[in-house]
Amino acid sequence: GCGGGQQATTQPAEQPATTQPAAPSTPAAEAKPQVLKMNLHSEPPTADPGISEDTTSAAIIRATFDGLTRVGADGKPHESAAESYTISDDMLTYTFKIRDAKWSNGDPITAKDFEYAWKRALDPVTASNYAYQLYYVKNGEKANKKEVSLDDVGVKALDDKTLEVKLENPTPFFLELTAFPTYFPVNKKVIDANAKWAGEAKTHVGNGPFKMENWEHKSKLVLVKNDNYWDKDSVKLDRIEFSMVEDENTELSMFENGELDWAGAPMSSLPTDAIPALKDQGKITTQPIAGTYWYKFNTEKAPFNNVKIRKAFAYSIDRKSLIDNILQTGQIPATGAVPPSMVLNPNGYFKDNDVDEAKKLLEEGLKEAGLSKLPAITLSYNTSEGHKKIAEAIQDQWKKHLGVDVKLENKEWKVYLEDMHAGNFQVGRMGWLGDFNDPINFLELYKEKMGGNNDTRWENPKYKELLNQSALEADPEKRKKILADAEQILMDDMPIMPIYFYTNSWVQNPKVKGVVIGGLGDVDWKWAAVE
Amino acid sequence: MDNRDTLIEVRNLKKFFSIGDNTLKAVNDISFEIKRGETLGVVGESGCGKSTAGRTLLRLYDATGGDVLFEGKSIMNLNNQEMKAMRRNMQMIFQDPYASLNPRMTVGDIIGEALDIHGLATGQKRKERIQELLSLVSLNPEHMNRFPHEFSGGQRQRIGIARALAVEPKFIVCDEPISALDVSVQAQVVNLLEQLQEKMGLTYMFIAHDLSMVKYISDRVAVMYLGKMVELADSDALYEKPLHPYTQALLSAIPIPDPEVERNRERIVLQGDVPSPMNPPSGCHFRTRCPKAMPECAAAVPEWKEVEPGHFAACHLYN
Amino acid sequence: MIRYLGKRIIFMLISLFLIVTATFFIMKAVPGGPFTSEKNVPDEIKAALEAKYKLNLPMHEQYFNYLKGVATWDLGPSFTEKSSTVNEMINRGFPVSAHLGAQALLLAIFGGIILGVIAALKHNKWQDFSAMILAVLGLSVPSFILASFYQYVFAINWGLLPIAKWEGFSYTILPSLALAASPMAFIARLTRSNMIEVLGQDYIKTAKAKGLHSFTITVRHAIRNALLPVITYLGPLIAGILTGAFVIERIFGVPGLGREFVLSITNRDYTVIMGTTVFYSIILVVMILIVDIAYTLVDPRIKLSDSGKE
Amino acid sequence: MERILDVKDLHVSFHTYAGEVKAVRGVNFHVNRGEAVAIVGESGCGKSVTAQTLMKLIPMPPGEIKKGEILFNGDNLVNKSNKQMEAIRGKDIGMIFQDPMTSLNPTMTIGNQITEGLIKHQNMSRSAARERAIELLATVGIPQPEKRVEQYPHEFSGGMRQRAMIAIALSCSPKLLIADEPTTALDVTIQAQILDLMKDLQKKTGTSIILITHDLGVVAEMCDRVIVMYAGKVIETGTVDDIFYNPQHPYTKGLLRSVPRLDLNRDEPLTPIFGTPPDLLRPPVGCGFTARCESAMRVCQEIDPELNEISTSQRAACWLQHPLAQNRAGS
Amino acid sequence: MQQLTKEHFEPISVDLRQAEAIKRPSLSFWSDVWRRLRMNKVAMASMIFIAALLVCAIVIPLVTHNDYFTTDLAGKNKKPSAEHWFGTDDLGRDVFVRIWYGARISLEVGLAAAFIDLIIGVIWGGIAGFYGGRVDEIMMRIADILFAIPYLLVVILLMVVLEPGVGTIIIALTITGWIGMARIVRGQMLQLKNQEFVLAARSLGADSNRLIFKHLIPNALGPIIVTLSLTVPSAIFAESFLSFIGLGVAAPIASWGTMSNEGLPAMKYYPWRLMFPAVFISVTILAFNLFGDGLRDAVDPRLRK
Ligand SMILES: Nc1ncnc2c1ncn2[C@@H]1O[C@H](COP(=O)(O)OP(=O)(O)OP(=O)(O)O)[C@@H](O)[C@H]1O
Ligand SMILES: Nc1ncnc2c1ncn2[C@@H]1O[C@H](COP(=O)(O)OP(=O)(O)OP(=O)(O)O)[C@@H](O)[C@H]1O
Ligand SMILES: [Mg+2]
Ligand SMILES: [Mg+2]
Repeated sequence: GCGGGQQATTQPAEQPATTQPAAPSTPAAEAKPQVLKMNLHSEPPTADPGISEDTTSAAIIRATFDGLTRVGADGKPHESAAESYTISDDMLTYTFKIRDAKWSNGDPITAKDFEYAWKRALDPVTASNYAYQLYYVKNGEKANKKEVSLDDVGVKALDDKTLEVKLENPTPFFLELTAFPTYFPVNKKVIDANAKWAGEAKTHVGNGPFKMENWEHKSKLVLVKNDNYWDKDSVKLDRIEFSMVEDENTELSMFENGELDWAGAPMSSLPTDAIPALKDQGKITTQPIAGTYWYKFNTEKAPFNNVKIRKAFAYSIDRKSLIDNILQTGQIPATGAVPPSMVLNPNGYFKDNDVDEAKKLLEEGLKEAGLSKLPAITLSYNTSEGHKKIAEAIQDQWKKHLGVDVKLENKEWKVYLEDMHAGNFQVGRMGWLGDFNDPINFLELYKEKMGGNNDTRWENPKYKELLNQSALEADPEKRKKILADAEQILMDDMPIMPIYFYTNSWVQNPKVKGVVIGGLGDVDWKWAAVE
Repeated sequence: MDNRDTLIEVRNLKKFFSIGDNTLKAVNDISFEIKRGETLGVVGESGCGKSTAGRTLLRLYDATGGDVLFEGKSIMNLNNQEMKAMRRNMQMIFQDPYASLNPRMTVGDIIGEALDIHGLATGQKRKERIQELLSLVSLNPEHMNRFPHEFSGGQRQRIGIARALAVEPKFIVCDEPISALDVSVQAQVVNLLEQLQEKMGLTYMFIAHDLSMVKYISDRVAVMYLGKMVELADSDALYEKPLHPYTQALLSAIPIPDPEVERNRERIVLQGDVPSPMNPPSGCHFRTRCPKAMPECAAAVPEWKEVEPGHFAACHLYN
Repeated sequence: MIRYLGKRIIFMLISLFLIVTATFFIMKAVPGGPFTSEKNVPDEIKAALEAKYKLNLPMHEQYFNYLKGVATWDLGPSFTEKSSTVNEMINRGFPVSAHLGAQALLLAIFGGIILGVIAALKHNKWQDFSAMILAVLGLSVPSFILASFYQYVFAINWGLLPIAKWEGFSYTILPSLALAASPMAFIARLTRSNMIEVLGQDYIKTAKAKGLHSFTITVRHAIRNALLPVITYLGPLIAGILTGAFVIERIFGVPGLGREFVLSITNRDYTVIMGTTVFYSIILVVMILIVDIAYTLVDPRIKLSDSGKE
Repeated sequence: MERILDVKDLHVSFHTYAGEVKAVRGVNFHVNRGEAVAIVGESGCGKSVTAQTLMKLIPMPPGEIKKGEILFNGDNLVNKSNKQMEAIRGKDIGMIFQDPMTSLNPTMTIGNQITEGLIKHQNMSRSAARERAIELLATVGIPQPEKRVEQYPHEFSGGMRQRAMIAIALSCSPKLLIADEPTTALDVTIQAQILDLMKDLQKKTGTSIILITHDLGVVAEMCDRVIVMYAGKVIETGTVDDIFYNPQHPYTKGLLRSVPRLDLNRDEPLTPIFGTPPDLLRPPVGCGFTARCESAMRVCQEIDPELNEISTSQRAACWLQHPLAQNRAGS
Repeated sequence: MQQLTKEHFEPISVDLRQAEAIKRPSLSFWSDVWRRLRMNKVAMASMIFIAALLVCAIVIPLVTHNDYFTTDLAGKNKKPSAEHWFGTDDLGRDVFVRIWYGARISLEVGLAAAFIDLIIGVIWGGIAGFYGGRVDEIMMRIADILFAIPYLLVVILLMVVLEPGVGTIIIALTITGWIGMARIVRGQMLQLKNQEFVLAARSLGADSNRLIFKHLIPNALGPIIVTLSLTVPSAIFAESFLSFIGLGVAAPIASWGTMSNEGLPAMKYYPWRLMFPAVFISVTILAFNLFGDGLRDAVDPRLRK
């Protein structure tokens, strides 16, 4: 999750948006091969589902592999490689029936391929960053941490066509997870034959709607329709040609020159300065995604060890104007931590741009802290034009609204991360993109004081208690209430100051239809078409 | 003349340069002495090692071998401090009046540098001393704030002389002090050098390739060829009765500014070029151009010996 | 000659060793590692990752392993690009960077020399001033602005050339132009001042006295001598250009080695950092040697020997 | 006698930062066929500029021929275009420069430097030109010319380089050879070789020679006539005997006196000419030598004397030649 | 022609001193340089431009009613107008004022970096070239090695060690910046150290320090000045890169380099945001180069007449 210098993670999500349903294929479309020209922004680090961890890789993998389920245009997981499934009453055992289908090299797809793939991802030797996605499977975590043998992991091919999965806890979103790359099958024969199978088009074997035809590293990647795919009739595109141009201005220029069918999210972004013009031309498409951009306070360092001062700072920001003038792509002002797609309290927890309240709070806070005037504050962000602009604008707002002198400080991404994790900051920018579509994914971050992603040094026993409670609560409504209470605490103590909820925006060739983009920003071209 | 004591004694002085993998024997085993108040002329073709000999003698180059005694004291083993003190005794005037004056320093600073280094005078005294030196070499003392480029060649050479005189040396190596000057100006400088010698009892080693000038100024003259000394004698003796074939050729090659003489003159025109000092011929270095070369010239290096009283030569003809 | 080369090569190896060592320890001293990320992974996974890439070994062992890798030219796997080894990345990226670099270099050298020669021949005339203003502009406009400007004018406005990507000759023109600007300007200035100096030399007068045409004199007598100092400047320049230019590669989407240099550092992709540095250093020291040898070819006076050259 | 070259009232200036340097200020002289003429004078008096102007080799700008005629075989070179000059340079007029160390291109073989002119002027093929170059090197006394043509200047000694220069200058058998201090940079023994060689060649080919030097010994040895220059002007001309035995201009006299002779005694001081030549940036009014002249008169400071005929062969520009000054000439 | 009389032929005594009088006015080295420089119109124009730039950078921020940090989101990306001479940027800040604040940083960094490069490069190159041989070999190899270590890495390390700011930028710029200067100075030293005036000073007993700093380096000024005029632009560019990484001055103040970086993506839409800083950089660098060339000519004694 990110907004930062690094790639976002993606996962199946609810409520994906599609670019209009694809029209049924017409004879005219068949006459000419349908080719989609995309830009990947950067070289996909891998095309191996087991070790993929970034948006770009995930996009390619989603195109060339097929999970047990696949998230459709409606945002719901549908059976895909699995023909059907059954769920035990305790919701702890899933049994999938694998569809008769073939790998792109003609090998049959069996339940064993799934078992192998999952165990491989959990095997510490594989060192998969995203192995934790499989922790929901029984003993998944333990096996990954070498506490038990891989044989004890709760996934088993009962026969060639039946896969039985045992879970650690009842996990309501497990079906969705099976549409996530880490859960995708891999072909053992291929891997055994060549450990570097996923690095070249020639040796890459998948079971998805497309197969890899050509991969010139750093330069281009070509996918073509996979005739061995079980649902090949739904696949309209004959080819997807990816270029790899990092520069966003160049990408947009290529789009405007007709060399690309798409520019901007989710692989890349649109240059901010181009947005007003694009908006004027009505070309831009914007879609919210599950992510929050926030500033973190170091709650152990003065003056932000005082909650009122923290609140004053948070309330005094004019989020709307930032969005309208700087971000410009329909982001939503964030007055809570959890993004709208999984919202707990649609009204937010405080008022945007509440300068009067902020001033009052600041005064009280200062009194409490025994200060007459705030010393200069340092606001940190990681090096990037976008973060810089927001920081500059907020700096000016704080100066205007609270009369505070704010120094800006930017750092190289990894240095920044180390400093944040080490508490080496006063106020620092961060963001979070959901790994899955549940508020817990956001709230969990601040559960433990020294938790890996907390950074704020904030801890609240009540908050912790509520989160623990929510894990045991089976009733979704009650659970939501508990989580909302927790979010209320978070916003009362204000260790983080939410700024906006992310959106994805892009421009596209109007002829392109049927591209599915999930609520977490994941893209699927299975149903795409160029008319 | 002989009652004068020896000021400088040079013993088997050698200076080799290594160029890549080769050794260039620029000065190869020369020995001579210079008496107090005397002028020793050194002549020889370009590249024969005259300047190198002069510089090595002053320890501007580190000698490869041999010794130089100043008033009986070896200067080769002095440490930095002692050497600095010794520099007050021995100075040098350089060949090129254009290259030997730092173009970015005023004349005053160029001369004053010597005073600064040895702490001889500061402030007003320094200024007075500089002006005194300028007058001594017949330059206008008011010119001390000017830059070398504002002076003519002869004047510049006089600045160089003033610089050398600033430390009141006893011995000066004049390395072709006049060859870069016009004929009409050369005499100015030579006269000045003579006057100064008389006034201050200076001792000169006068390097030049203009033999007429060397004869005029020197008491004794040494002839060098390819790093070796081939002849050394009183100047009159040398010019009247040169022993070494090279000296003979050299003398006969001097063009005489008199058409009548020139028309009737028999000259020894040497054949061939000066061999590369990198690999000189075996035996006597001169044998390849020598009109009187004999077989033994190739075999052995001729001995440096006193052929007549006070007249040294290194040639197989006199063995 | 052989002895000289032997000595130079030993020096080169010592330099390389020092570069590798210094880079290794600086790299380790820099905060953040390849697995530092916004979403902290559990410690166990981190440990597994480190074990996989042998980052759990003591520093000196990592260092010796690395030296061994360099010696056997096995630079290890990339941390971020899981499908590639560093050797593969260099093998892929270098030809592209070298192609682009070679073109830019040719342009810079020929363009720079022509500009410089014209300026010198027309010393203090308008041709001289325009050539030098052009040259100073080349030095004063950063390459990223130039690159975007070319894109805007030649590709977007006039549609003459492709905007980006690397798929054929027409794709190489704009990046080469952008990359060549600054060295071209530098070479032009250098050539000009050398040319002016050479044109004042006596042998030019000799050539004129032979009745040669001034063009012949320029080409046969002046340029060659004027280029000697330019050659010394070429060593580091060639190394720098051949191994890629990050900004240009990024803007034009060129799959070269220059991006690797920068990205590996921001990603703390240790093996790639070391690999590209070693590679760059090798090219650098080899180029310096080649330039020294080339110098002796152009200038017959100079012999390859230790003290003969300055 | 046929005049191969006739220079009339030549004025040459250089435009520099500091102003106009009037390097040559009205020079008149001529050269007959087959004759060797010396130009002598102090450094900076305009010898080289005059010589180079003859071939129009002075850099323009900053140089400029302000006035005058250069009649070569009756043709005025001043009006010739660069292209026309290229056809004359090297072919009809050859030139040898002062410093053999810098006058040859260090990066080109000696052979190529000789053949260039041959190919250009004689339309020779490359191989024929090479043959000829070898012959020429042999003529100027370079041993093993076949091997030497392939060598570079730095592999030659100073004397050999100067011989190579002579070979270049003579390659197309020019009618006039201008030698600008050809031996100043060389040693006496080598100088003797070169002068011998030049004399020999002149005898064989009948070429006219202008020899520039400030070494009066060389003049005495080589030349028939002498032109003495001072501060951009010719102040005296005559045969060698005239100049050496009957000099008229105080400068010429001073020049002759200041040269030490081998028979000079050490106790007698030399007689230099005091002072320095005038700055040609601001050429003096009147005679340029006035400030250094022991017999200067008031008129010298005001009016520049013209060349007066002393005898059929000798002319001098000095007020002492004026009838009104005759009585003072001796004093 | 004037009638000549007997009086004209009266002898005059020649004061020999007078014959040697130097007719030109006495000028110290630098005043002579200045005199020659003044005659070079291009160099003078450049110098005046640079001086004007410095004055403006100091004065304009003091007198204008706009400031460099106040954002006006509603008034962003405005075209140049009477109110905002150079338009506004994407946060509605006045580009004109930002240019002058930027000038302060860019000029300060450019000049300071050039100055420090000069000092280190001259000392390093001077010593290497003067002593030659093994000392030279080792010193120049050290420079080569430093040159080959990835710069970005060094900069990131620096960022951790030092506080960001102009000082840090200058340190980062000079870590490797001096190498070029050292190379040039070394080459000059090798050429100059065999000149006779050096030998002359040596024969007077001058020590190495004196030789290097009083005799050799002043004579290498020409190439040093030219190198220096190339150092200024590279420092100005490098500053924007370093600021971007986080080493430099903190936003919202921005150098010219940073402003052009930010303006670049807006080239198509709001060209003034790129144009003004880019033009200022180019013209300034042009001025530095032309001035450097002029100064080089002016300090070269060979060209002096
Ligand atoms: N620093 C040096 N390094 C290498 N070789 C040198 C050096 N100085 C002089 N030589 C060589 O030593 C030899 C003697 O040179 P030196 O300067 O002493 O000759 P010279 O007799 O003074 O000649 P000239 O009359 O031209 O001044 C020459 O071959 C010269 O090339
Ligand atoms: N290119 C030039 N620019 C300016 N002045 C010049 C130029 N060439 C020559 N001069 C000036 O013209 C004058 C005559 O110079 P010239 O070279 O003819 O003297 P010279 O008699 O040949 O002296 P030397 O004996 O030193 O060769 C000198 O004052 C010189 O400074
Ligand atoms: Mg010498
Ligand atoms: Mg001359």
